[in-house]
Amino acid sequence: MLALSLQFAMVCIFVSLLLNAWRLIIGPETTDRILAVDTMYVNSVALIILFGIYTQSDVYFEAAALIALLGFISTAAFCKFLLRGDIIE
Amino acid sequence: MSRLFPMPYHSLMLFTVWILLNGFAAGNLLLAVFFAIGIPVLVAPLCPKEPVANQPLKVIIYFLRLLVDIVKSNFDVALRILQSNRTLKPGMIAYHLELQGDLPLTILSSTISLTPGTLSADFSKNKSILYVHVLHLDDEQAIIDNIKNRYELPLKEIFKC
Amino acid sequence: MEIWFSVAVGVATACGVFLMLRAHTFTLVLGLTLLSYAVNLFLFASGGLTTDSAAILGDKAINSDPLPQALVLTAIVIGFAMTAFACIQAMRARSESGHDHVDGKEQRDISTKTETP
Amino acid sequence: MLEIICSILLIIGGIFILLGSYSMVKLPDFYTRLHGPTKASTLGVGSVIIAAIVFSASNGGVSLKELIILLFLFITAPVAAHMLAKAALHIQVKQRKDSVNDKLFEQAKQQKDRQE
Amino acid sequence: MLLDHLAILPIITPMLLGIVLLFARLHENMNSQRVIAICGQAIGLLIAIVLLRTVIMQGPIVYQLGNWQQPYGIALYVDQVSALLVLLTSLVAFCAQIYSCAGDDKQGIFFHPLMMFQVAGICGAFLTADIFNLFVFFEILLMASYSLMIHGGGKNRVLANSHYLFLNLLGSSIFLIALGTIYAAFGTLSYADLLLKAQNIEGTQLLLAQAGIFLLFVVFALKSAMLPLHLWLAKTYSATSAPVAALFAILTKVGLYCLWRIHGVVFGSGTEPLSAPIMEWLSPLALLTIALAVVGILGSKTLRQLASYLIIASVGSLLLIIAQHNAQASAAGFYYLIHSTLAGCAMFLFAGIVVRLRPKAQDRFVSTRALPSAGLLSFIFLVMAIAMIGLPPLSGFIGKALLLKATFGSSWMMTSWALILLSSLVTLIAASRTTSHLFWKASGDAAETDKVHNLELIPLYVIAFLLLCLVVFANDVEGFTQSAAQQLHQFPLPQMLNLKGGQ
Amino acid sequence: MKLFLLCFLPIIGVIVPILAKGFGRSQIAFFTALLPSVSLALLFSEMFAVFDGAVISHQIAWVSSLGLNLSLRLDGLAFLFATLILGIGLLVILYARYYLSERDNMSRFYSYLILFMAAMLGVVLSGNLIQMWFFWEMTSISSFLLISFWNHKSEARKGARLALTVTGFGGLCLLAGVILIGETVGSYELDVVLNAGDLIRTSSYYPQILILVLLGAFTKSAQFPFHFWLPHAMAAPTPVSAYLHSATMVKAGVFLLARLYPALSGTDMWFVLVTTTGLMTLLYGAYTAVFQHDLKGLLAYSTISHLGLITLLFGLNRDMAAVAAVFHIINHATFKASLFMGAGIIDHESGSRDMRKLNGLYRYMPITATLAMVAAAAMAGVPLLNGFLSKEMFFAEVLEQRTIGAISWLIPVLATVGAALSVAYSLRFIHDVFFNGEPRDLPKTPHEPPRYMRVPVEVLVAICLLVGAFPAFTIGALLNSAGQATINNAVPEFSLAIWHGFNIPLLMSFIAIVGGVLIYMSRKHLFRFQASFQTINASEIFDKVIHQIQCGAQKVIGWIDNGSYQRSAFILAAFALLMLAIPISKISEPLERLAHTNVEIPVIVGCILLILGSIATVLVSHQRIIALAMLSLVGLVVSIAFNYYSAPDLALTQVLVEVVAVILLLLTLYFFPQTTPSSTTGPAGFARDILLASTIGAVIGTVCLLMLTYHSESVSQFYIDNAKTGGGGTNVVNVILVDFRGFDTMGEILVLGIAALGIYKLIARMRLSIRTRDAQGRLWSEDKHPMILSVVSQSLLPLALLISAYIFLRGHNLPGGGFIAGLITAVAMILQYFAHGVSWVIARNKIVYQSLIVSGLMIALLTGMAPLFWGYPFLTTWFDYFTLPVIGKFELTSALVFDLGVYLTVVGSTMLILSNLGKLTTNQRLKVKER
Ligand code: NA
Ligand code: NA
Repeated sequence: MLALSLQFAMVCIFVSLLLNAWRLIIGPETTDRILAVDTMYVNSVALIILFGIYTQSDVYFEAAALIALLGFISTAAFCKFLLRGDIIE
Repeated sequence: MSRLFPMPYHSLMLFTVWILLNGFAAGNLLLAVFFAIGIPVLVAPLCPKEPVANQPLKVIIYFLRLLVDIVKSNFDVALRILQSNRTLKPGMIAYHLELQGDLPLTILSSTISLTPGTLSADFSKNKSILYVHVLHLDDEQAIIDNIKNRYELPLKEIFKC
Repeated sequence: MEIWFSVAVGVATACGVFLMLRAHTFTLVLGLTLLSYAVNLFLFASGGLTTDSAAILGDKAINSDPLPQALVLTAIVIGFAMTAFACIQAMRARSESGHDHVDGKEQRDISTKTETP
Repeated sequence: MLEIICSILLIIGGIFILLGSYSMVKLPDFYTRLHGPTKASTLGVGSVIIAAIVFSASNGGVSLKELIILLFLFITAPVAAHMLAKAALHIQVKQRKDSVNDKLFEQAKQQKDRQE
Repeated sequence: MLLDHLAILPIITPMLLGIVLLFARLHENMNSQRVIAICGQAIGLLIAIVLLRTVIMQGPIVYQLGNWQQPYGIALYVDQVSALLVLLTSLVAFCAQIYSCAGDDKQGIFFHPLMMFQVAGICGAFLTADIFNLFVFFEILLMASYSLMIHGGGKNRVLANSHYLFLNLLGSSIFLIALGTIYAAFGTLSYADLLLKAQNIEGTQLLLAQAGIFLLFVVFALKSAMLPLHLWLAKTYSATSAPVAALFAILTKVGLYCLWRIHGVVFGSGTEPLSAPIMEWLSPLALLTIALAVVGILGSKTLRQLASYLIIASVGSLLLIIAQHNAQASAAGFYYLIHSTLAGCAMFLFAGIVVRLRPKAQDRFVSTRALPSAGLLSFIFLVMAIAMIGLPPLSGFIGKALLLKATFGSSWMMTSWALILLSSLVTLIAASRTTSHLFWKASGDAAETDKVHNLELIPLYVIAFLLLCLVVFANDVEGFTQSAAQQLHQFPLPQMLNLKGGQ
Repeated sequence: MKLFLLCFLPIIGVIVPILAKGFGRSQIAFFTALLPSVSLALLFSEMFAVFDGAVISHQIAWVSSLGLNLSLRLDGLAFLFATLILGIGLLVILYARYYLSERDNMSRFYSYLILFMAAMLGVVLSGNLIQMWFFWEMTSISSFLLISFWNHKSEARKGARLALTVTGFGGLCLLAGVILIGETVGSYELDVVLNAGDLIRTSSYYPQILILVLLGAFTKSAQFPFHFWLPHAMAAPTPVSAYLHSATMVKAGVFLLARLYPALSGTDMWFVLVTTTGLMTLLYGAYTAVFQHDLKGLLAYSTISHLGLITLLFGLNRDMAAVAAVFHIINHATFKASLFMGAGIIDHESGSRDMRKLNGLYRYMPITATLAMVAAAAMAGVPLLNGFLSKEMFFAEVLEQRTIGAISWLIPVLATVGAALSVAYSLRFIHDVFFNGEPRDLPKTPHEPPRYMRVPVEVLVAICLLVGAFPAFTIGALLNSAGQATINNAVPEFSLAIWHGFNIPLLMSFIAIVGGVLIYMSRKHLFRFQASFQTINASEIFDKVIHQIQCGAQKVIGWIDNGSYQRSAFILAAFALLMLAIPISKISEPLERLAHTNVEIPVIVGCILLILGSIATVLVSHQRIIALAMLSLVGLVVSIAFNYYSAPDLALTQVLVEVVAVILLLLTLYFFPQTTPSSTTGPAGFARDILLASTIGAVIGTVCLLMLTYHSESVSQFYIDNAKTGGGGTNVVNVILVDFRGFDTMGEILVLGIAALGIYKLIARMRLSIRTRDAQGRLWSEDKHPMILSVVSQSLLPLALLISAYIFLRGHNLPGGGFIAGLITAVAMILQYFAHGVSWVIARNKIVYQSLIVSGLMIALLTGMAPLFWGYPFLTTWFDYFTLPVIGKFELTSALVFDLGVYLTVVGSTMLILSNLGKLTTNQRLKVKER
């Protein structure tokens, strides 16, 4: 039961990741690609948590936490680049 | 007092986060307190004084409401997405703000963005208008009222501005 | 499964090397980054691939090899330092020569004319 | 019991994450696509995290530390979305022809203080 | 108390001093920096001498870092060879440091600390007995060299550095891949353990091992500027500032040392050595390298380019020695190595003076107005040229003769001799041309404005003196290199592996 | 001992003139002459011993492994040469005193001269072949210095370079030959070598040895076709010509022939090579000499021809011939030196050396003229003069040889022709200069030289006369011992009488003299005939050739090293591929069987993503910003992969490095074109690179697969076993980093620190234009710091710090550690920078990142050094467990301090890099005091 749903969730996430990659590659806008990467970050957070459940260990927790906390920075940096060119001014 | 706790809410957050991370033990409590006090003092110069929200109850209510809305709107947006794109009526609305102050505005815009279906796109220069992109815009006024009543006014009360 | 991993590493390496063979500094930096990803994976693989046995002493038995992990960590750090330096070097070269061709295009034999500041 | 809740939460989470990404492929223009990930980040990841908590409760020691991830996401995700929207407006990413209040996009780009 | 830790001192002393030199107050004040730097190098020299002496007296030292026993921890292994190279490094660094104080160090920031770190890196590479640690020290010395390379700025330096940097980055990646393969094959990183495990392997392990070893060969070939991987050297060395180039004179020797130690001994011993297939390539490659150097020496347009190709020539000769793969040849090689390193260092320093004195023409072989104190300079140049060509009375001729003897009766003997002598001849031609262009043929008298700085000359005198000593005490030096070669070719496995760590 | 004094006094003498600089010219000359005179005295004190055939030798071991000893050996031959060198040397010193003008730097000249003298002595007294070569090369160097003494003159420079190149070439050949001899014989000691003649002649290396040694000798002695440097060496001051280029240095070659005569001679090869060379040189030199207009030119070519004669004699493989050769060496030295000095006097006093201007000088300088005429007569081989005797012997010997059978008569005939020619040019020297009408437009009116300038000439001429008149009495003993030493055997019976009765040699002499006179009579026609050939100037040709070679070399070098990075990179990659190909090609079993077959969806998805990402990065690499997006996908996948394969520490590090890298690359990209221009490499190059890259990829993939399917037992189990007990931590990876292999980490943070410094250095001089519009020409948005970003980043900072503290503290036991913590802090700080701007942060943040780095490195290093004071090795760690009332049990470990150092360094470096990079566009931009 649990294992099944776990695998279902995982498959969902894998499919999502592939969909994101698809969007990343076809674009068309630069923002589309950035959005795709950002989404992949979020999805990977979920994925890592699922690993945690799957392996019944919490050594993976920090990775998820860090991605959640700092993953957006690269997205923000990309956007800042588009907005101002110079991201630190 | 304010030198010891330049950012009381942060201190609280830090304390809880530390406890959550390390579990509840004597040593951890000590460390938690240490960090809860130390870090804000350390970063105080980088963080200007934050407007104090002095109705903790309202804060909690607001937060719960947000959660409920998120769940609710998640479902109907989900349905919306499963329909064909043709039925979709995306659009932009200009939301006239009464709220002021960076933190409250940030919270508002984050709230709007967090609830599926709406997305705070940009502020006007003097922060009098918040441009909001809506996934399915059939009744503009309804959305505006919704935002005003459910989020903006409560925030005004919380932050007294 | 190893075959998939190997193919991935191989492709990443190929792409990285290809970019490292280009002529524009920024592309080279891209290539360098990509290549170091591939290399780190390769070095990591030298200890074998094991799932669900992090090298943390605890209830679980460890059958993963911690040494390559430590090596890769060092490699990542050094790689980061190198990438950073390469970036700035590229910028400096551009600021000196006016364009981002790695040879500084028109100028060929460096040793013949060296100006000191 | 807990297992069942956990499983349900996992399934919901999975579905919503998938929906988020699916919408990102499906929806017509960038601004609408931008709505997609919010689901992933909110309900999707949210329920997965709660599932994790429930699960940890199901084998004894309940640890709430996964909540921290949720907290982080809730703080950062909107910013990312906001910045993306801002950037898109700035580089004049085309909205769908039949978008409502078409001209507002232009105004938003210029951060007009009053709407004509 | 420090004497027990002699082995580590050549590495941590410069590190420490480099860090000290970075303290804000210090690195404001140039004079104190110079004092510390020079004293530091002097101390380094002292340590190196003591280390060498100790090794000669008491035999090789194995220093187990962190008190972890081999092969689990990292160990330093100091035998006469590594001690000798450390001493050479300190010598060259000392000279370069003194020279730099004539003004080169003011042309940019962090010069002295970077020199220190460079030295630390080089010494580390010579002393370590752990192949991954070797990588780390390579990176240290490379990082320092990238930073020193652009010292003083200027378009050509920066562009040359791009070339040098990206090439070596590629090299570092190859190094890592090699290390991964080697670890996969042997499951260990310590020289001693590798040597032990390399004795009897077959099948997949053999393939992996050789893949790794051959890749490693590429890395060292790049570092030592072996043909066809020499292209970076002339460009880099002739673009950078004199003291840096002088210090770089030892840099190529790092690659050579690694070939000597790792491919020659660690993977080069036993009935059928793992590195054998590569070592067969070494002789022709070495000869090609010399041949190219010959062309380069003839074709070089500037003094620094000439010096660079002389370096390449010496690299070729040493590769030829390494290829002989026996103690007798190695002994000759070490003598030649000492000589060529010092001479090369001197050449670059001298070129620096010329460049400074001829702001326009620099060191191009065109006659300009007479140099200030041309007599002295031409005399110094003559001395160095004599050393470089391999004419008496300086050590060059002994090195040459030893090279010839070492290659006597080897396959490729005739080619080797022809090329070695040819390189001398073209050096002679180039040198005489240089003398006549730079010092004799002059249009107009010298400008009174700038004159030769004493700090620039001292290192040259020191080196000239040393080269003379190499001749006078040739027998002792030879005796030393003999025993060093013996030590190199018999790696004391038991001594390393049977040491117990404290933990 | 005496020998050493004899040899080394002149060496010391080199500095005497320099010390005597202050004194007057005569004093300098006097002081210079002192030591050589002492040597000469010492030499003569050994005379009788030597004449009795004793060989005085003395050795000191020097470089045993090289077989090089300080070994001196005085026998007849050496004695003869030593006498010439010292004797004529002293005369030249005296002569030069008057020859050099006030403008010339006399002490420099003298020290060069003495240097040469010492070197030459060394050559002749050497008892060890390598030592002989040592001094041999010294003579080349000193002659280079002497020829170029007037280096402001172009011909002096050219002549010097020419001489050095030719003789240097010979010297190198000689070295090779000598070493071959040594390796064949097993010793370089002359005594051994001279008695090992048969061994050498039979060894397989004999041809090489002979050719190499002869090359050495012939180049030095200006034998055809290596003669061409000698005439140009005449650019040297005349004393030098007299000393080096007639009496001594050019004799070094024939000395070598004499010295190694016992070891090498006696084979047909020797006969053919040496005789032919000698004969050709004899004829060529004599013929050319006739047509010289320059006095010194004439003498130079005559020297060449006489050297040819001597060589020819050695070539005949007859002991008596060798003796004759030695005899002629003596004679030639005396008369030729005096002739040169005479020529010098004429030049000095009349200001010209052109025989077309010089006429009838007899009336102006009768004494000098007489002396010169006597010497010239000796050169021509007129009876009652020494030249005549050796000439007679020469004729006798060429008549005796029979080696080439039927055509043996050829040699005597040609010899006679040569003799006739020498008579002709001698006659010309006398008649053309001292008689033959009046001098034509000379710079000054000629007159006798100062008294003492003539003395050396007088002495030498006297010798000519004495030897000519009383040969047996004057020269017999010397010649005997020298000849004995040369042939290493008892000298065959010979008589040094002036009159042997009417015989063929006498006839030949007669023919020669008559022929010579006839030739001189008919010079008008001959000159016209000769004028029909254009004269070739060796030094110009040499210059041209050298120049051609250099241009060629430059072309080749330019072609090989065209300064293109792409070429170097390609070669490197190709070389690496080649190296890998060797073992990989040996893989026997098909790879499919190597691969395990279980299917894991995560891995497949991950690999697909990785492959997509990599390929996409390449495909869009020209649109740089998009390429960055692709790259960050790859980075994400890699970090997830690390997580999946149970390496949490790596995953954390990777994520953070990824973020920093993206920021870094974006900062960089701002200053770069947004798109890569269409590459300079054509489609061919493109295809080539693709091929190479993909092959490398394939090979690396294969190796990777090999690694994954092969498992060697590794040292790792030790770490797992000892992490807790020995390292005091449960996170094995971290324990390895800070303890087992802490030295790597030490180095790694040093690299980071150096990188930061280097980058600072790079930025310090950087001048870059700031773009006001983006690639599509849009103005930048006015909203510098989006409000939401600023607010959120502020509230994130404390959280991030908390997390990094958390990660740092647990690092030793759970995933984390100083490096990761440092990166978290740094990233959070950077976030402040780009949320609020540089000036905002700088105004509020007083941390000096450089000092962070310094303190970090310092802490790490000192933690490593601390154990030294307890006698433990560098980086030995310490840890212990404590219990406190409230807190409970906790651990303290030195590794944590080390990790703190790592933390600080990482924060410092990252911030130093990124903040300065950010500053570039602001008014905060870094300005470095140019000291
Ligand atoms: Na949203
Ligand atoms: Na929303």
